[in-house]
Amino acid sequence: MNAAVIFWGTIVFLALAALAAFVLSHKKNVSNKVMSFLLCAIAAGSLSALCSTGFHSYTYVTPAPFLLGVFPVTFRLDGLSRLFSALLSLILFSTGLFSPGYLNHLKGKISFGQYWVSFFLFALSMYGVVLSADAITFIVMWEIMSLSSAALVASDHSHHLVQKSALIYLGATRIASGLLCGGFLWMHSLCGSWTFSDWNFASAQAIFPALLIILGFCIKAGVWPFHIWLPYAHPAAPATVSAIMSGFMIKVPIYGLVRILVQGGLSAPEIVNLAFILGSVSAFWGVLFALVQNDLKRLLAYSSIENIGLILLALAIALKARAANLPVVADIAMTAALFHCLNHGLVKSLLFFSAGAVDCQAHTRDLHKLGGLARRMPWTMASFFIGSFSICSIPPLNGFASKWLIYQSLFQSTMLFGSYIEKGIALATICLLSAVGALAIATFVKVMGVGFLGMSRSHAAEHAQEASTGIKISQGFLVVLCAGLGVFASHAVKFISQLSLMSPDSVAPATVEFPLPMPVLALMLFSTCLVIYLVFLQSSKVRIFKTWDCGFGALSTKTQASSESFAQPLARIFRPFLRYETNSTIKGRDRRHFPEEITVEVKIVSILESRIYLPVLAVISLIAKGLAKLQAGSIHLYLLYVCSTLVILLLLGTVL
Amino acid sequence: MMSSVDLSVLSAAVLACLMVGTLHLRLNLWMYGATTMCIALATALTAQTHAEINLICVALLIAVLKAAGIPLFLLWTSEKLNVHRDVGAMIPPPLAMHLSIGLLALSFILTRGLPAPEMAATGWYGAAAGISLLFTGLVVMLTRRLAIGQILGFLVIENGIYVFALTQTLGMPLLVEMGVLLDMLVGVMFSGLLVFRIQKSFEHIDVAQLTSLKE
Amino acid sequence: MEFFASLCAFPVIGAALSAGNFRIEIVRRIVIAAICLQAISAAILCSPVLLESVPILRFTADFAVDRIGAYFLMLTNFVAACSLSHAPTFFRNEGLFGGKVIPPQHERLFYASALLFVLAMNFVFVADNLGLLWVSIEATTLFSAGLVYFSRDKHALEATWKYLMVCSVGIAFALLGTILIFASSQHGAISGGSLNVRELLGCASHLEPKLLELGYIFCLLGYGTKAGIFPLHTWLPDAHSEAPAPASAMLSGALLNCALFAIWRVTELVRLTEHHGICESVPVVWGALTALAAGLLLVHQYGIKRLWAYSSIENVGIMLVAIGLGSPLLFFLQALNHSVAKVALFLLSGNIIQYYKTKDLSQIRGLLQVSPTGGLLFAIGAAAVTGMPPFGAFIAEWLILAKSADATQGIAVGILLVALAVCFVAVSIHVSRILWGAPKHEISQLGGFSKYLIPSLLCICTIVLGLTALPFLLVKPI
Amino acid sequence: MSDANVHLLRSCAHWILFVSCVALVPPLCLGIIRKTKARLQNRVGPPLLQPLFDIFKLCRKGETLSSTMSGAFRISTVVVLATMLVLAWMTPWLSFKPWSPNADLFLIVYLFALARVFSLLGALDSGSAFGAFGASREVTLGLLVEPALLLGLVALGLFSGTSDLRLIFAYHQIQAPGASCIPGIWLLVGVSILLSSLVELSRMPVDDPTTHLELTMVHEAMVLEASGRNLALIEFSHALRMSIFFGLAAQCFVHAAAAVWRMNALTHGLLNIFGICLIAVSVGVLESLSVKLQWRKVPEFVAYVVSMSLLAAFVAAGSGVAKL
Repeated sequence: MNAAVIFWGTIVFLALAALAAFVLSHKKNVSNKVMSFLLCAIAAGSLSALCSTGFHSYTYVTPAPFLLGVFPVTFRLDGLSRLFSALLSLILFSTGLFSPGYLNHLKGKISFGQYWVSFFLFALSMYGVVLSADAITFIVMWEIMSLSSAALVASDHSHHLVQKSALIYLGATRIASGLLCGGFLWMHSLCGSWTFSDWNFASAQAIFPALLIILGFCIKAGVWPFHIWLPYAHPAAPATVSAIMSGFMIKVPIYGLVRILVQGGLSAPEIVNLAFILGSVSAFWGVLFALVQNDLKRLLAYSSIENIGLILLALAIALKARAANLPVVADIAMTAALFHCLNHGLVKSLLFFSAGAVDCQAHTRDLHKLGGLARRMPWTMASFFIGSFSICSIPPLNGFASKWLIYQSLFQSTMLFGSYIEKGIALATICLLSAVGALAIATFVKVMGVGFLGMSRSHAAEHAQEASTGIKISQGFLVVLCAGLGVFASHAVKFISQLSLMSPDSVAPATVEFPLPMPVLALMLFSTCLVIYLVFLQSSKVRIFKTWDCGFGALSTKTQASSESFAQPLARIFRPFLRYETNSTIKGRDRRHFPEEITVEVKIVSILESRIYLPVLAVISLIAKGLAKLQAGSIHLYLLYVCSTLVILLLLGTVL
Repeated sequence: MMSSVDLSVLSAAVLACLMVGTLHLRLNLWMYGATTMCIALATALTAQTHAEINLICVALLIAVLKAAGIPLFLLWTSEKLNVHRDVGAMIPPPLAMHLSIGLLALSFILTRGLPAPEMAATGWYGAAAGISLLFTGLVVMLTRRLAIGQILGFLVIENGIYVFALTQTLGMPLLVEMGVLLDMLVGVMFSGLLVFRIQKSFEHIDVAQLTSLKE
Repeated sequence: MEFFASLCAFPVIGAALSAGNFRIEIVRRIVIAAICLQAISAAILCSPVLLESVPILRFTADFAVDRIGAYFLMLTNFVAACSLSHAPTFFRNEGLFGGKVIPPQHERLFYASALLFVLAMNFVFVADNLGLLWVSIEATTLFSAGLVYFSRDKHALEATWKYLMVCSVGIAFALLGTILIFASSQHGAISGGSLNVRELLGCASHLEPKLLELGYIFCLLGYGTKAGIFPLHTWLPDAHSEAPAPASAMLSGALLNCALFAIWRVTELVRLTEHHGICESVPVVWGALTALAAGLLLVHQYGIKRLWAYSSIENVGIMLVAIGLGSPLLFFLQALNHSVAKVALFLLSGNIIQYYKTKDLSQIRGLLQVSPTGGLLFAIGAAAVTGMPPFGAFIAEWLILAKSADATQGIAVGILLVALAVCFVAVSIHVSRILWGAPKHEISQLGGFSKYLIPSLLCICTIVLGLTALPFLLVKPI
Repeated sequence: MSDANVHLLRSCAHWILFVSCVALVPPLCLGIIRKTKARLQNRVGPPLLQPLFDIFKLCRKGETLSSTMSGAFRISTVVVLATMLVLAWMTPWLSFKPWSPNADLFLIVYLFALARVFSLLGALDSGSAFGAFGASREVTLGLLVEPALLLGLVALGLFSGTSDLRLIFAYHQIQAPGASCIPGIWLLVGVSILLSSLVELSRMPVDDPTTHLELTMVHEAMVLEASGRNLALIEFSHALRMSIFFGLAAQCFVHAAAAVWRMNALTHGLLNIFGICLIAVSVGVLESLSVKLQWRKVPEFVAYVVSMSLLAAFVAAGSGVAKL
């Protein structure tokens, strides 16, 4: 059992599956069940293969006929790639469980043939990226990943908005890969090799390629201020796709950062500080905008931005600590980053699955139309709630464990860093993190309360049914994983920290302890709950009556808090960031006392989009228009171009 | 001192410059014919001084095909389409003429830098004449609006290049020379045919109005 | 003699037969047979160079073919074979789809001039003499003008006239350049001078530098006009969009290569002298700028074939960079991948235009709905031509970028990366609009799979080029 | 008598004492506050343990649930109380406590968050507007107060070189080779914990628990739909939360004092209880003297608290003795 087996087993099987889907799609009978089963089987197979390979690191180079043009495909299977491909396998497996039940409600909207072909290619390319050991393999797989995911985002391409989102995503990801190519080529001209392990970022002139690479990765990961594409792409895509994109694909850049920059020994303070700033800002920015969203999946997308920010922050702390020669802190931060990748991957797919279940049962993702699902879809509610608790890092779930590690690394660096400025920054970051955590709580309490509790706000939500069994199973699977990783965090942390991530071939792998008594805590909480329930509530006489309405008669859903009104006090506080505006108009005779119609409209402007990105695009298209003016159609003009070019060339000839 | 070859090519250049001055197609074509005759003469003289047998036949070919055939063909075309003068140039003809005379002077300056040819009889007079013919041709192509005018300009350019070749390198290998000549003839024939089609579909041959294909 | 026979026989006979008035169906068969035989015989002709390690195969004093020439000869004939064997289907469908019916006479003429055009292009690669090289390039202009002129309407006339005039002036400059090189060879290097490429290469260091440099500049300008480098590209979009699809496929897939090949011949010569500064930095930077300009020009496009014309300009820029880097095989690799993908795209665009009865991009929507196969092939072609992996063009462009990065042409690399990104985004905007959504009016599906036969073959080729070691065999000598 | 038995006895005594404190101190705090307010208003006021009697009374009543409620409502009450009990067990709010596992300060803060989340869900479950008002304000206060609390505890952790509250508040910490500013830090942190507890528990000046206009209320609005045993559990857990906060504040003050005057464990424990009562009294005084802040002004008020604990944290980070 070695890298070759994993490579062939996974990649080739996925390729074959894609081929099968392609062939079947011409007969117009692609069975979602069969395809999902294939997906589950392959994911489970690769997972078991991964587990059976032990801890050694293999490198595998494809033999001569299987080349990418000129270059061999080289793979490296070590702790890092094991971790990520295991996560990918888990997510793919649950997606396979989830798909058949979910895709049914897209019947007629999307062509399943195209969907499955691009889906399998997507899965293949993601495995390829996290297994790749050199720049060529990496960039090839990376581009396939971008193209196939864009195709998946555009699955339902009859809507104009979906097309727009897919194009924005394509553009963003192409810019990212352009920057990456620049960085890779630069590194190649510096180090004369395509293999990541030969690249050394410690040298002074490697700072510029490092900058290009980190920018490219940040764009793909949706880090502030490059996160614009993310809130477009996730709502547009089917839930399965957004689950994988948000759960794994935006972690792939993190993998790249660790594999290339961290293991390449990056220590340039400029880059590290840049990563630190970007990470903390996007953690805050993401959660802040998540708070004021009303589309369920858009909100989840923003929360992904927050979590990616946290991960990047942890990475930056690790690099800082390594540069300051504090290996203990560095190991804690590194473990925190990767553990958070794992947790967020699982949790976010869980949340997107639940959102998808809601979408296909209540036929809407708009929080203004949801509500009261708790009584109709208890399973979905339960899994969504647990996912939300975990992403709010509520103990004893896994979200808390990784958040605690991040806190701990900051705490330690506050104590151990030499300079007072560093201490101060670390403290301020602790403060920021706690604020981010509280905002996340606010956001997800809003979703849970407005989306699932209370009265239904629309007819569709009124008549939603519980999702199908497959969906429930997939959610349950992920819930168990989340809870397990939370309760047995100490083992997970020790395992991850021993994957020797900071430097791939260090002799003594670090060990990070997770001292919190999670199992005891969970046990205590559970048993206390049980006791209290049995002692007090079980035996109490219960009378069902309507909610208190101040004697006005039946409450309507209008009197319930909407998602906007719930978020309003917080949005007010952060008005300058959000450009938060409410303009309310009251119609009616003597408006204050006898209102007939009251409309309140909340406006939130994304400054980056309106102030930076759109103007830049406008400038580019202006240049293009100007250039097109040259093609004016007059042949005399064209001949003049020839003559003037001749003159220019002759002048150049005299110069050179 | 100035050899007779120089004299003939220079007169060709001057004739071409004068040609720019008028819009009368017939006159233009005759003057072009005269220019080309001068060039044929120059070729013959070179052949005689260097006893190059194949230059003789090149000279003959030029005299027959380029100096007589092409002008007659174009003349016939313009008669068929009954266009007798260009509909007007981008810049007024006298100005264009002075421009090309100025360019003639400029070409003397430009070609001074060129190393003296090894074997050809004549020095930079020939080169200057050739370059100035090239310039003149460009001026014609850039200023004339009629399709025929542009063909004429192209022919002048081609003459210039030939003169340059003749005076700098004593003519190119015969095979190449033939190929060039053939290509040029086919080109002129094809563009003449195009001129007919243009007249047929646009009711004019003013190429400055052909601007429908653009961004 | 057998050299001329094996190179000229089939095109000439085919042209003669197709010009003669047989029934059009027979003519179509004759043409396909002729072009395929031509490809085969050319392959047999250069087999020693391709298979055995013969560096150069000399036929006569002025005709010889070396390795790179042989590669290009193969490519050109392959492209021509693909386009011309698709042409009959194309013309048949023209009639079927209720577009205007084409008089058989025009079609015959088209085939005749196309075959002669191919012949001329073949001579570009076997001419071992700069003068003859020039002659054959000029000949390609004349014959291809006949193809552009095909539909005989106002636009076609305008395009043809511009094509003819701009290219002829450019080519005239190239002739001057050739003469200058000839003159430079007379200065002591070779008594009486010579245009023979081998002789010139042999005594490159003795050539008179000033004349040589001048000659290089004029040739670059002249052949550059034919290749469509940025400010000289003006004729290219018009000609490509007005010619019928198979013709534009040949123009873009074969003709541009010929012009660039001519530039390579001269560059190769100048590289050997000690003043080779001009033939390195100038083409590299100019090529990168061309690619960038083409990318920007792609942004606001209205014609489906103009789109691909501009993307051809972009690829010409990249190839020019490869030439400037002095690596013929990278140049060929890029040309190969570009030609294969671009031919597929032009042929498919022909089909699309027949479906929607318009070239206007704003009218073409929902191809995936109208014809999934066509949509898939179109997407593959677009991805391939914009240099996306796993298609061949990616490998070629990556190699070129890497080489120029190692040659410390940092600026060029930067410009190229930007250009590639811009091109991809622009193309993907247009292509996604073509593919997605629903057609604006009912589209009638006509014709069988035959119209997709050649394009799908070519798409498979691009994937093979990207995913197998095929390029490896070519680039090994680098 | 072997010392094993002595040890056993001592731990039993610990447990009994602790459990009785958990049962009695919370109602006592409430009682003291009410008593003080009554006295300051020249009333006799209810007996000190009245809140406890109220809770017993409520437990005898049945509860009324809304028809729109899902299971979440009752579950939330249970979970909140359970969390509070676990917190009471883990947090060193009393100097004499039986054995408890690692009470990491981040864990403690996030356990409070757990309780808050569930109370919010309970409030939102009925779909009544009041619950939602209360919830959205509570969540806002939570955002404001969490950094203050966390930083306060971090400040303590920084100079103790650990994030485990058991060690931070351990008695021997006082004799730690600390700089002179340590009592200052204790004081600062104590005050900031106290003030943030006022916000967290939605008492004056942030919110008036006794007002009758539901729109202005936070906690009372949230529990509007609760009744009977449910209400009893909610009230008790609220009171327990209050006493945990007061206990932490008192601990800080006592440690500040202990850094100056030596004292043994017994006096320490007594001072701790006494401190809690004293804080309750002072809160009562504050509530009867001060007026409720305008809602918009609350962030400013909390800003002071945050800056206070930030200051404490900076000082601690500066003078911190790094232990690992």
